[in-house]
Amino acid sequence: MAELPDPNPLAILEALLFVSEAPVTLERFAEVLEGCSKGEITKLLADWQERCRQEDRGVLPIEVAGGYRLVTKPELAPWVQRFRGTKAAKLSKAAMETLAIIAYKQPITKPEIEAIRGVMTDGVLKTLVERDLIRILGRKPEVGRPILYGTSRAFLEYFGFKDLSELPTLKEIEALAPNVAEKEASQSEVEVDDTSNAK
Amino acid sequence: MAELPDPNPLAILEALLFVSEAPVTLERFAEVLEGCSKGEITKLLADWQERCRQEDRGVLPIEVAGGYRLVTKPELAPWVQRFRGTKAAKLSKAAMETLAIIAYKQPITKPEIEAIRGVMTDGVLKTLVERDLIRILGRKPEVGRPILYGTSRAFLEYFGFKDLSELPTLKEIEALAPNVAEKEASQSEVEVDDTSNAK
Amino acid sequence: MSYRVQLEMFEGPLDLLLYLIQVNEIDIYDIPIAKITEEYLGCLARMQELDLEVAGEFLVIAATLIHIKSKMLLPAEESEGAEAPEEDPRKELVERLLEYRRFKEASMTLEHLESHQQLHFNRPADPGSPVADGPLEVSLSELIRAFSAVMERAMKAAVFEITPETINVGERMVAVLDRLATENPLPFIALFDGARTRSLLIATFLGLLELLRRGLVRARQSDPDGEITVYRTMEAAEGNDGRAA
Repeated sequence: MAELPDPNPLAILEALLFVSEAPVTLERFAEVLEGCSKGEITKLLADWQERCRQEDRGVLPIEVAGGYRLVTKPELAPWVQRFRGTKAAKLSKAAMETLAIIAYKQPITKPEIEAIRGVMTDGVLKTLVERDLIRILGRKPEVGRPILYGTSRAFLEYFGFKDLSELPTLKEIEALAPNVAEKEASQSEVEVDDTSNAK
Repeated sequence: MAELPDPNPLAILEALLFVSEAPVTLERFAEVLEGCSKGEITKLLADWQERCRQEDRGVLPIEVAGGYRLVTKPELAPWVQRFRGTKAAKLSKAAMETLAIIAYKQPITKPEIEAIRGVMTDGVLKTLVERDLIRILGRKPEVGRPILYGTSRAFLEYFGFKDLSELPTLKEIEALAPNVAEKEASQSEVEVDDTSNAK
Repeated sequence: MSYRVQLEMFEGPLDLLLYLIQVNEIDIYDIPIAKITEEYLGCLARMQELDLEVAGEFLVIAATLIHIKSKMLLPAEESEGAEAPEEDPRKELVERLLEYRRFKEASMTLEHLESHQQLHFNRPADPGSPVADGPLEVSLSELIRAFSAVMERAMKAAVFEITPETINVGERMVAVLDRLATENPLPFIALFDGARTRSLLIATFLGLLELLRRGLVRARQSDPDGEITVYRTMEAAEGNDGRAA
C-alpha cells in the first residue's frame, strides 16, 4: 500500500478520528501516517480545527485528555438532542432475555423468569409492560399469588406474527442458534485423473 | 430553541449523521430540521456529497438502506485498516450462495434453498441470522409450516444497496427483460455501479 | 495430466458437476452423460479411497446421473401415439444446474460488492448515547439470540429443568387461559374447538395438562360417564382481585 500515491494527510486524519472509539494520541497518528512528524500533525490538526469552525461544518476535532476526538459543535446541541430523542430504542440485554423467556415459557411468573435468568428482573418487567410487549395474564394460585406474564398482541404485531405458533420453535432455534462451529467440507484433497478425457 | 438564530442546515446535517448509528432517512432529517422540505434536504446532501469528494476530506455521506450515512472514503481504507489493526470478516462462499438465493427468491424456506444448492444449509443459516443479514418473515402455510426467510436492512447496508431493487439482476432475467438492468446510476457509489455492469 | 480437486473447493455436488462441465469444456445444454458420470463417480471414489465421509448429497446426484445414463441407453421407444416427442432425460438436471449457476454467479457479484463495501468504515456505535424513547427497534434474530444465550446459561447453571417443549404448547396454554377468562367453566371438549390439525389437538391437550400440573386450571367430572369441565383457578387479569378460587 505504500506504493500508492498518498491521499491528503488531512483526509486521513479525519477518517481516523471518525472511526475511532477513543481519543487518538499524536503518537498513534504518527504511527499510521508514516512520514509525518508529530509536529506536522499538530499543525495539520490546528489548521483543520480552524476550518471546521466555519459555519457550514457540523463537527470539529478537539483536544481532550489523552489526544484528539471529533465532537459535534456545541451550538448544534439542540438539534442533536431533538434527533436523539426520536431515535429508535433498543431493548437492553436484560429486557431482551426476559422478553425471550416470556415468549417461550408463557404463562410464567417473575420468580420463574428469575430462576432461568439467574438474576432479578423487576425493572425490566416494568419496561416491557410499558412498552406493551408483554401483558399480565392473571395470578397463579399459589403462595404469594404471583402475577403470570405472557406476550401481548403488540408483540405479535411487532414481529409480524399472526399468532404465537409462528414464533420459531425451540427445535428451530436450536438449528439457528449460533454456537456450534459451522463448516461442513472436509479438508482432504482428492486427485482426479484427467486421462478419462483422452478416451 | 426555535428562537435562536438557526445554524447552517448543512452543519446540522453533518452533526446528525455524525451521531447516528444507522442510516438516517429524509423523513427524520425533515422532522429535526423544521422548515426544510425533503427536496431541500436532498439538494443539500447532494451538494455536500460533492464537496466531500474534495481530496482533503476523509468522510462522505452515502445513500444506503433507505437513508444516508457517513462513511470513510474508500481510498483511505488502507490507513483505516492499519489504524484499526483488523480486517472485516468476509462471508464464506456457502454463506454468500445461500444469501444470494434468499435475496432473489425471498420469501423462501430452508428446504427450497437446499433444493437449489443441493446441500444442507443449517450452519450457514445460523451464520446469516447471527450476522443479522437475514430475517424470519413468517411461516409458509403448508405441511410443517416451514420458516420463511428474507433479507434484512443490515443486508442492504452490508452490500451498499439503497433498496432491494438495486440487487444486480440475474443474468437470465436480464436477458429476458433488458430494461430491468437499466437503473439510475448510483450517486453515492461509483464502484457499486461498476460491479453490477462488470459481468 | 491430472488436476487436483479439493473437496472444500466445492459447495456441493452441483458445484462439482459444474466444475467438471467447465473444465472439460462441455456444452451444458448437451452434456455427454456417460463421460460426465464416469468423471463424477471417479471423484467420489477418490474421496472414498481417502476414507472421507462422502456426503449423502453427493451420492444423490451420483444416483441421478446413473439414472439418466441408463434412460439414455434405452432404445427410443417406437412412439406409436407419437404426439409429444420423448423428453430429454437430462432436461431436469440441466435446469437445476442452470438455476444453481445463476445463483453462484449472483453470489460472486455479491462477493465483489462486499469487498468494495468493506473499504468503507462506519463510525462505531456510541456506548455513551442515552437510551432513547423513540420507536422500538428489535429484530427477531436478536430475540432468538437472547433466548439461546439465556438457555445455554441456564443449562450450565443446571438450576432449572428445561424440557424441549415446542412453542405450540405454550401458545395453547395461553389460548386456553384466554378462553377461560371469558367463559369459565368450559366443557373439556370445547377447548378443542377450531383445532383442525392433529398437532394442534395434541398441543392443546399437552397445554391443558401443563396448566393442570401448574394448578392454573382444574378439571372436574361429576360422574364417571359425565362431561369433563375445565375451569380457571387463577385470577383473571381484568377482574377485581380476590374474585378467584
